[in-house]
Amino acid sequence: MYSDKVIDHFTNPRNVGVIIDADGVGEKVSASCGDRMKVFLKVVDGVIEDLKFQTYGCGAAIASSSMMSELVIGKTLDEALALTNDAVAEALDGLPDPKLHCSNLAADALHDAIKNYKEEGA
Amino acid sequence: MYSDKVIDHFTNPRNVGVIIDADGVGEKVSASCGDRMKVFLKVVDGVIEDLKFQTYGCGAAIASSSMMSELVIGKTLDEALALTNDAVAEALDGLPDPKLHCSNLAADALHDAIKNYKEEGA
Amino acid sequence: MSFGGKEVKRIYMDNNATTAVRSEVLEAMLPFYKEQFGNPSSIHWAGQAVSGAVDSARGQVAQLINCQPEEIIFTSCGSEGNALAIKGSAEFLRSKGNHIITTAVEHPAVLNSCKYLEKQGFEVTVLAVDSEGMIDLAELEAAICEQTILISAMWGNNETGTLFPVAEIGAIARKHKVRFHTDAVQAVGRVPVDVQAAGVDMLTISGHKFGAPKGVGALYVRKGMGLTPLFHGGHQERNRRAGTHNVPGIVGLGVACELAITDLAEQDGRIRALRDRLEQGILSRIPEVQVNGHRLQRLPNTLNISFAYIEGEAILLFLDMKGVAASSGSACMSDSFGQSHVIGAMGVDPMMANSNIRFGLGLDNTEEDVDFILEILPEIIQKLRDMSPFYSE
Amino acid sequence: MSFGGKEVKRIYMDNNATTAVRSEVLEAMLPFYKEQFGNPSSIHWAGQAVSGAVDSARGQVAQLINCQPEEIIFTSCGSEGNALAIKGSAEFLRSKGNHIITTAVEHPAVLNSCKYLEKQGFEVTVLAVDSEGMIDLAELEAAICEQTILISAMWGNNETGTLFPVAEIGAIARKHKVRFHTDAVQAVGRVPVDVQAAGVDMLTISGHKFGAPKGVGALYVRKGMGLTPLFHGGHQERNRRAGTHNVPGIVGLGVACELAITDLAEQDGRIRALRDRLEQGILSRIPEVQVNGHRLQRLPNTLNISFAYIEGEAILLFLDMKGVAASSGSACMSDSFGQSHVIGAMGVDPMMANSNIRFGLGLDNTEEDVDFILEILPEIIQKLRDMSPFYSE
Ligand SMILES: Cc1ncc(COP(=O)(O)O)c(C=O)c1O
Ligand SMILES: Cc1ncc(COP(=O)(O)O)c(C=O)c1O
Ligand code: FES
Ligand code: FES
Repeated sequence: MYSDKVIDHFTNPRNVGVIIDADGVGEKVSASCGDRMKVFLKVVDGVIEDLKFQTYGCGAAIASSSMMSELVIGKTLDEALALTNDAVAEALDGLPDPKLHCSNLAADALHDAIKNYKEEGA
Repeated sequence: MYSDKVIDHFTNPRNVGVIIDADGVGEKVSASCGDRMKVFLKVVDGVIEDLKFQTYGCGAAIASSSMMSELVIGKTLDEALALTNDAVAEALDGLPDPKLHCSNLAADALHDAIKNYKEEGA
Repeated sequence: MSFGGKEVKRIYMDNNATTAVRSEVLEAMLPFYKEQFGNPSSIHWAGQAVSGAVDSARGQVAQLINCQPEEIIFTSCGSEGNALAIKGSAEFLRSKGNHIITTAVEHPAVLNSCKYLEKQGFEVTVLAVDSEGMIDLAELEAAICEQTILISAMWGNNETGTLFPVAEIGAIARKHKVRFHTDAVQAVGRVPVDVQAAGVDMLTISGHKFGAPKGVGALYVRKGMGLTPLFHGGHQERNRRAGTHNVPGIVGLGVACELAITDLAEQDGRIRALRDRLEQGILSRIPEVQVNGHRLQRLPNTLNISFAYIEGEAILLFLDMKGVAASSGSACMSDSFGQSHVIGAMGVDPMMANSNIRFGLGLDNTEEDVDFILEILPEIIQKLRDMSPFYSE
Repeated sequence: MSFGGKEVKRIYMDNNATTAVRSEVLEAMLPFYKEQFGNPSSIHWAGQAVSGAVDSARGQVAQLINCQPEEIIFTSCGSEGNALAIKGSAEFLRSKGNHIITTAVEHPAVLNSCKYLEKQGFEVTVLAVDSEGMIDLAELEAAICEQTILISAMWGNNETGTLFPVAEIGAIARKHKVRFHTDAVQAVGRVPVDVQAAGVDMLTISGHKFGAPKGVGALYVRKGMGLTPLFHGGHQERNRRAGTHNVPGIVGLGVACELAITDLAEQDGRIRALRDRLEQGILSRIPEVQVNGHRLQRLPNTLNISFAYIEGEAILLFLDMKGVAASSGSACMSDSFGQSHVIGAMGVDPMMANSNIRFGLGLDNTEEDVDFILEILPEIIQKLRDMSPFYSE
């Protein structure tokens, strides 16, 4: 059902946790399943220097969170804003159809954290 | 499906044929399946001395005809009139439910032949 | 053996009633009973191990009839497929119309589904057939009206083997934008079946008629065609047929479909030749016989033949005693009496109709089988004729 | 194995989803694929050889549930049985009334059949359940009105194992002369089922839940109770279910029913003890867990348990990687999301509801299996909790 990449990221999720003095915090709750993701950002000179997440959700949600974290750490905020749900799913070598919505959690929570960072900073 | 007795009488039917100068001839056509039986009687002193039949019908019909012939040859007309469809079926060790009506052909054709004999004689 | 255990050579010529499961099919099925027994809807190892098998089987069925895998719904038998196609379409399309067209020679699974719908307020036109069991395409087209939502006409007839001109029916259906279902239970595995070429929208398959086990079938439903399900509940088969998948059966059906692709040549060649040898042999050895069905447009394995003056079941019993399994009308009619509705619809003389015997040849039959039947049949027929009040008259 | 082929011990604890076919069952089935392959409706040797086998199987099923053989209709699965019972009764009894009573925790096969009927103009009362998944008998009786034609209430729940008081429901149904159907798909083979003692009029069985193969089931219908069929056509099953008999499947179901009679003691003894060991072990090792379902009135093999702060599928995946097959909600729901309707109806806190895991023990499970799960589960739960935004809060 799941690709090896999904299984890898689900089994050993990267960057799980909390950043106490985060520069931005975002959250997303899935409307379809109630699952939830929280993202904590550390931003230095417009670049995401660190990111941690917490996920309450299915295997696909956890793997998507982990993959998202790998994809954006070290990227600029603009690059991170350009990250789409599809890109996360693709980086995981795809998700089963009924699980595609799970990758939304990751990108949406990230974008929410960036928005929060910009608002805080503004 | 059929008992050994049915198979025996079907395979080697007794008394098949025609009596050219019969004392009574009877016929019965099944309302439910269109099958048909003809009975020829030779009667001496109120006793059925000989009986032959022709049957157009299923295995149960042929076996019932044969069994009926064995049951009544040598019997008086009154005894023959008392022969029921059930008795024929029973003598064959039973018939499958949907084939019970087939035994009717035999007793009915016999009774028709006796009636014909009595009318002719009258 | 029904007759006292006497040892006789057994010749099975009732392949239109059912077939033996083929060795390759059974072999493919066996791992799915005890080792790979999971529920394909489960996400764990036990489920995932078998969901791939169901997918492959779907592909194999789709390839045989030239459709997409998603267009296949697995069912439990041909009767289910026909009921789902006809009742499911009728209910789904009710708002568009209430008229259904079918033919007088359909299998009872189709005719009785239509009768059921009549009681629910649908109108059913039953097309007549000619003496060879063929419908008139002009009559079909003329029967179509504003209210017509479905045509159900079989591919190959189960009693006579008559093949309907499915592609022509498909063209007419398409022209009038009417959904077209065909019961191909007898055709699949015996003649090439291509749902695209034939313009068929729904097509019924039953596994046990061509080497797959009993208890599994399939219904092809063209993409985009809605259907009200018969079984509700789980999400199996894209919500069109709830119920845990019959994994071994489905795997078996897939393999049978794969084998069928290459077997079609044998059906058209060796089996057809055997059938013709049987037919010619009977015609030349026994007087007053009549072949029922279309002379040319006929399943290659089927011979339906009537013997004047005598009755069919008696012939079957004598054949059975000699080890030959054949049938009279369709198997499922064997505990009912009276004349076959198919033979009746063809206007066959009632006495001839009552004595029709169907030989359904299969891959296991040989020339010796045919010759054995040709050897014993004349005697059987004569013995019964000698008993018949009609023959002597 | 879903995870890169690593060799792990496999423990199957999803027997409520499906079971492996038992050796004795498969052995009994095998002769009916290739040697005794006839159609039981055929009158020749090939047919007669198998019609006896179908009869015996009917007797075996009847004996297990204490009914007459003629009261058994063979089907293809539990979903078919439920659809036939509910839709077939509703249509047949429509002139008498249009009201049906069911419960909120039925299998989707029942609930969706009822939903279908609602669209056809029937009224459906869905009885609520309490926090242990139990209905209120007074509420049931109060729901019965003039129009009530059918009560459908399951014997054992497939998600929680909760056992309804079937005999009490039967008594109420009888008192009000309402037909009573019970979905006993999870109960048969696990607890004693006696249709006379329980006053049940119709009862659904699915073979693959207790050692028979997928693709076969049965519906008990009390003598004299009419039913509109789903499949029309042949005269099989006394005109209530057309279609060639799935002979091997039916034979397998018969043997599984025979085995079940003696296995009930093991279910009530060893299996129940293992289940209790698992339950107690989890409760003592992992904080903030909750058992779902009725504490006492419960299938002996079923444990449904929730773990606060985390989500069920993730738990299942980790279990799966360790070779343990369990499930979350019912198998057929696995490609849908959201909360189980059963757990939801019990008013379980949504977060707890999302993490419910069902362990369904079977005859093959051992104490080692249970102990292995008790060893690995705390770590899995902790790992997931450490990831959860709720746990840390
Ligand atoms: C209680 C209950 N009813 C009905 C069903 C449906 O049975 P099947 O999958 O055999 O159609 C199931 C199993 O999924 C069940 O657990
Ligand atoms: C043409 C045709 N349609 C439908 C059926 C019904 O198939 P099944 O017996 O698999 O339900 C049969 C076989 O009996 C058939 O020959
Ligand atoms: S099902 Fe909720 S995130 Fe995957
Ligand atoms: S079926 Fe006609 S007499 Fe038996």
